Amino acid sequence: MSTPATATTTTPATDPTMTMAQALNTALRDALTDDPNVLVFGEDVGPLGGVFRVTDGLQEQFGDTRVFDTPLAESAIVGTAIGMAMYGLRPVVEMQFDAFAYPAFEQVVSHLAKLRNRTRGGVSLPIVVRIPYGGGIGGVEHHSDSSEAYYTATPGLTVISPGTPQDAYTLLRQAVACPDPVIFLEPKRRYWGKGPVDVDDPGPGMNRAVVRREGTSATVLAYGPMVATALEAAELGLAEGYDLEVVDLRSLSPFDDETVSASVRKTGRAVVVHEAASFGGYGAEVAARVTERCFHHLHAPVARVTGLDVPYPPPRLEEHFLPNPERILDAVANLQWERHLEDQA
Amino acid sequence: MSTPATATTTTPATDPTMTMAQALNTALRDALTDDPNVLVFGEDVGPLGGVFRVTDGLQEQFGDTRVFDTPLAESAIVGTAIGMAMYGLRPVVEMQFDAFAYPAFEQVVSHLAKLRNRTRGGVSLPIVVRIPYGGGIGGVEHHSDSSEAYYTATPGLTVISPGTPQDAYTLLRQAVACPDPVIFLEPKRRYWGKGPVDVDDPGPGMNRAVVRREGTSATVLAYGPMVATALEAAELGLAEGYDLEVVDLRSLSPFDDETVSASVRKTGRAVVVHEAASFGGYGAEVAARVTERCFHHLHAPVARVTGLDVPYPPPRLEEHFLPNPERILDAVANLQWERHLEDQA
Amino acid sequence: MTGPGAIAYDEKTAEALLPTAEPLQLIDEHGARVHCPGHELPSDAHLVALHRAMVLGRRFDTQATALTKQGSLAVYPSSRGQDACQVGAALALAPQDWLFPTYRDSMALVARGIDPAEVLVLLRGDGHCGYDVHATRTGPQCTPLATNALHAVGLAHAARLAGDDVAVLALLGDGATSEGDTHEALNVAAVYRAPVVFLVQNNGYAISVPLSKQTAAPTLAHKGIGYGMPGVLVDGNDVAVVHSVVAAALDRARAGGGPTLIEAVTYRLEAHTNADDATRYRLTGEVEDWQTRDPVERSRVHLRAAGLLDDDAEAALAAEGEEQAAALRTAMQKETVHDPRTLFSDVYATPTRLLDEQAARLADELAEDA
Amino acid sequence: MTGPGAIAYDEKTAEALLPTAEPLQLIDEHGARVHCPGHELPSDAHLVALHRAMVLGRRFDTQATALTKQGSLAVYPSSRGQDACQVGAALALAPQDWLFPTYRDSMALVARGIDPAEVLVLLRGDGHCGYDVHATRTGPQCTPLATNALHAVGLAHAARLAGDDVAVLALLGDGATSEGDTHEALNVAAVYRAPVVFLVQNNGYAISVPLSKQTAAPTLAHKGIGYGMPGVLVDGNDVAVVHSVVAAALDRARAGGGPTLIEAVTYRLEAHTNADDATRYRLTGEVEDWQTRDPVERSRVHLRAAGLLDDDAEAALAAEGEEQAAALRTAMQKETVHDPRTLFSDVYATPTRLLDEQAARLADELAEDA
Ligand SMILES: Cc1ncc(C[n+]2csc(CCOP(=O)(O)OP(=O)(O)O)c2C)c(N)n1
Ligand SMILES: Cc1ncc(C[n+]2csc(CCOP(=O)(O)OP(=O)(O)O)c2C)c(N)n1
Ligand SMILES: [Mg+2]
Ligand SMILES: [Mg+2]
Repeated sequence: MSTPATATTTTPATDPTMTMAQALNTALRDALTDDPNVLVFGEDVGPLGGVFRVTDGLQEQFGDTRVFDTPLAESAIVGTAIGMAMYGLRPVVEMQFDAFAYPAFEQVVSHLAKLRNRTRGGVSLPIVVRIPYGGGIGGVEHHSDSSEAYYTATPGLTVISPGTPQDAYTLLRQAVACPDPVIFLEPKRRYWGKGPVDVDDPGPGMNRAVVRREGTSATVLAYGPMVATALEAAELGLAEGYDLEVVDLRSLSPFDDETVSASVRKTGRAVVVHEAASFGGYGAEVAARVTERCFHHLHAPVARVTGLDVPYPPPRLEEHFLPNPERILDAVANLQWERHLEDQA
Repeated sequence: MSTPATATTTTPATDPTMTMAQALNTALRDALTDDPNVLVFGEDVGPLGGVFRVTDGLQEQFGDTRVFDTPLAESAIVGTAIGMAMYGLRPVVEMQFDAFAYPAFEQVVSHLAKLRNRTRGGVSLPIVVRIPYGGGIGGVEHHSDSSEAYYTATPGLTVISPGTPQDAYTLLRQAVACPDPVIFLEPKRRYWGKGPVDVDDPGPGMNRAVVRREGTSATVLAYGPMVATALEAAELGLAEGYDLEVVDLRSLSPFDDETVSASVRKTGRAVVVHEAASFGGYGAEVAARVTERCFHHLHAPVARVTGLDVPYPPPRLEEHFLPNPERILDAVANLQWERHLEDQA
Repeated sequence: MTGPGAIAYDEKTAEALLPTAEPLQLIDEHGARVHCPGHELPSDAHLVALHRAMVLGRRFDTQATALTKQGSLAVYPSSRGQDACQVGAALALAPQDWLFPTYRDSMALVARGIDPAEVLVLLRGDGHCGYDVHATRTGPQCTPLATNALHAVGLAHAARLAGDDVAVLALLGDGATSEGDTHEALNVAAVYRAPVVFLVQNNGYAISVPLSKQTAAPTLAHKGIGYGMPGVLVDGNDVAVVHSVVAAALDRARAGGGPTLIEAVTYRLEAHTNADDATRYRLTGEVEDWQTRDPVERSRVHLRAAGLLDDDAEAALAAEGEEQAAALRTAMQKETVHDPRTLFSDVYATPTRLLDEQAARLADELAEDA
Repeated sequence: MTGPGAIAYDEKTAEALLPTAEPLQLIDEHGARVHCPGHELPSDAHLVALHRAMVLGRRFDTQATALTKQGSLAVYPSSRGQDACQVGAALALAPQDWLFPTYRDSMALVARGIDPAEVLVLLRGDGHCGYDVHATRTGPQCTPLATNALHAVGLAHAARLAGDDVAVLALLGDGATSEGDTHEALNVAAVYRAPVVFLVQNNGYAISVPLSKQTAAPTLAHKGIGYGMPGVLVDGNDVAVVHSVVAAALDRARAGGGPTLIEAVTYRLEAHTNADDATRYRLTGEVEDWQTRDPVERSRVHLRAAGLLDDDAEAALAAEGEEQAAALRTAMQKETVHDPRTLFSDVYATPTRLLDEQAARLADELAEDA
């Protein structure tokens, strides 16, 4: 089923702020304008403009051979995108919701991720698979999955998730330009959040993490929907005496060890946050690699603040499922500060 | 394509040793005998007895309504198993190879894993999905994937992998008896390995890890195909002065923290081993949770010895991809023993 | 030719799997009886019962839409316009039969006798499934498209193995027919000769995508022959023909005749859900056009002409609808208690240690907050 | 009826999508010419070229099987018996056309002109794909069943968008037709009117599973109508009819006529692969029966009768085959160098730091070992 589509598109040009949905829409528009090989297709992306309106107005502007509705078949969407890319096109496809990308899983894992390698570089697949993911929007079951772990565990895929409208624009443009397949995870609960967007800002590069807030007490590692939550925690943390550093991972795979390790070595403590369940979740990788690289700088094990290890709950219970600033601060408070005091003493 | 099917079935009764394939075959036979609701189906499991002969002779013995070939459609195999389980049956289904389970991913993640929860306990799905997994058999592409991370990241699934013929028998019987869906990962390169099997040995319980070899220097955490490799490393390690403890995880999810943490707290060092790629792999979860629980006992970060972060290579290169005893011992050697010597000094 | 790949088949039998050129009808758009070879008009009592269920279904649907506008439901996919499909099909089921519905099929569930408040649990956001699947012999309202079709086939096959007198009905939308799972379900059902009937409610759209962009087939019913099962095309706004054809297919299934694919041509009068903006993709006049073919009205006209419905009966029916609607409003006004502890129940038969730990942590949090 | 869900279609046009009752033939089992309405016998020169390619293909296949027995190949799925399908189809392709084969289609690849040694790279275990996909306009030999069909549709659609004179041929087995991806590919191809042809080589088995357990359809070609595309049934052991029907379908596709589904009834004379034990599931006499219908022999008899082949020509052809086989043996005897560093190349366009680290570690290991 679809979901409230309250995002609308405005011409951005010099508009200093826009919603994330608008930023994505603008990125697609600019990509379609700049490169005639870019195509946008998926379920309901045409006249409807997508259930989240991210493709709003694109078919009207670019015609129905470049922006079009597909039959309702996700494996076909990814599978035909692969064939099109083999012929030189750059498809940007939309999976309507996280859980509805699963029918395409075989095409993603066995072909999309591997074809460059399988053909010894003969075939590149510059394909972007856009997936609105995560919860917090009151969606019924199967509309709020955080499925990033399935993709980050798959070599050959690049997995990106923006946390701000600016990154939504910049990262999507870079994903479209990327010669490799990109799983582009859009935090649907942030579609309507506003922020400044400078379309000319190249950012630090698609595969770099950024420090969103400098701090000294501990590093909070977040991405996508949780970046805003982490920043909120940092603000609230001040009152509790914590000066938190917030790192927005942006590129889930490949991982920017440099930026992350530098931050954790500096603060000596880390919390990784995501909506997905804890067990086997992406946060395990983050915790493991941070520990591998910063073991002797760590005063406490890397903490994980995650969704519960249960299927995503119905809307009326989701607030208990989702990480929030309080849980992040609780985790921070448990980072063995006694030892810190001992050190200081 | 299929793969050498050199396993054959013997009547096991009092046979003190059998291959893992025979042990699995015996487990299925005994399960079919004991419970008329047990069904076995999948691709080529009937007259052919499965490409690995794990279902050899079962159709002959139990008839083609209880053991049968399905059309070639993995989503259908899992999806229909769900419907059958809703009617009271206990399907044990076979996916022919790891990578050929991907077409069933949506049924596994959105239904198999979640249906009990979605129906508030109304629907139980006592289904076993048998998946021969991993490499080392010289298989062409798509025949050697280690796909465990996809399943362990999914709440609601129980994920089991036997490392010995005894466990193959015991765990499969327990999986069939389990009221929840079990992803049963069979290490295909160990199908032909022999070991003693006592069909009456109840073992420690399906969700328990076991210490396969006691030791004091460091804990090697392994499962499925890597248990034998870890034990080999332990033998070789003696010459290098290491007395390794080897823990066979058996139950990937749920995880037996008790057994694992006890071992790591004792040895103070840990290496987790698997064939799957490192990044986002199951070993990340193991490393993260061991660190969370044993941080102050650890002399070094938990090391990961894994397959390379590349698509599974062609047969002639797989030896370089796969973890082996040497790599395990290299990892052990890097567990910051200087500090150990300092402690002793 | 002989051998495993060459199937000997009889051309006549094969042709019989094709649908008729025009959708089958028993009652035409003007409420008049039509002769339909092989299908009988349901009995008077049945026709009245079908009408009653449609009126109540329609009233339920209207109420649910109203509740959604008031913010009581998270989302509501109305089935207004598909009343004849949903009611005709649901009432064709014997009590022991099973139904595998989608999110769209609220009216079918209500017609099956499931408490309307339980039907809305999913859509209100209170739970994933509001009714007892086993007691109602009804699968959960299914959102991942076409996946329910496979569950239906599996259950049907199990019932057949058990020798039980059970048939199964799977509901699908026109859009869902494009999914691989629909194909696998149809194919496996035919190979197993499973006692299952697939009813595709072709309401013209999959959200915004019209059928012409979904398939190039003459009709969806033409898919049947490719699986070796009959494909039947019916007027989905004629409750009599839907009921009669679905009942016949269920009987055939029960008797070991194998599955049937039925396409019911109908129309979704409302937007996809309350959150959808149908003006973006509908043609002008389209809705109005279909409104003139309202299935409830058609049935009413027919019953009135046949002397099976009079003012009194209509008034009584309307009153019954109002009563049900009022009950539903009351039920929906009650704030449901959502115990966060239930988050952890029924993930596994026995909670894992991991879940126990998380439950304890959540309990602490809640205690602190309180 | 009107509206989005009601497709107006012409019954006659729809019926034309159905296959003939008997598989089309141009040359019968005795090598005699058969009249086949709408299809011409290929020219003499073509028939000779087809025969030549079959003889060479058969010799290649025999050599590959022998090499496998000697342990030179990791696995070999022989296409012996399917020679007419593979050669007839491959030679129907124009140079600019694309082919999306499966693991079974070695003969088709050789007939397309790909170096036999490159064809065997996958099966020898040296690499995942031995030939240049773009230069040969041939997708990698595909193991995940039916997945290649979607790549074919996508590429065909892209070619059409570009206005290029390109058609695409997707090869599938009978078993693969049960997969959801086959359905999605057929459906999307028809909706897009993509210039693609689907050739199902119905060789009677999916490993051990006979077609009767794969489908209940009259024939697989009967699936066409359910997608709105012609379903054509041909004798897969008649190279003339396979070639002629595939060529016509490719031309139709190129001209904007949309996709075609072709079922070629044939037989896999060998086991599924060298690792398979076909005695477990074959019927007695089955193989012998099909051996009498050998496609190469049929073509030979026809050409001899037609005066298009004489002893000298046969001897020359045999010699050419031996030469090719000898070259293949020599190529396979050469030990390939497998540089472990290539493990890390082409995972991403630019190697990641993670891969660089692992590559460095592996280099150290190898240096130590050396
Ligand atoms: C596998 C999957 N993909 C996408 C969706 C999102 N979605 C929900 S309803 C819908 C349209 C369904 O159309 P149809 O099958 O005709 O049913 P209708 O809504 O018209 O009853 C879509 C695309 C989904 N629920 N499941
Ligand atoms: C998705 C998938 N499932 C299962 C397999 C394992 N498998 C390899 S070949 C084969 C049989 C294929 O039969 P068919 O399509 O008739 O082709 P044929 O081998 O007869 O040419 C199977 C089941 C696979 N390769 N891919
Ligand atoms: Mg619809
Ligand atoms: Mg076959």
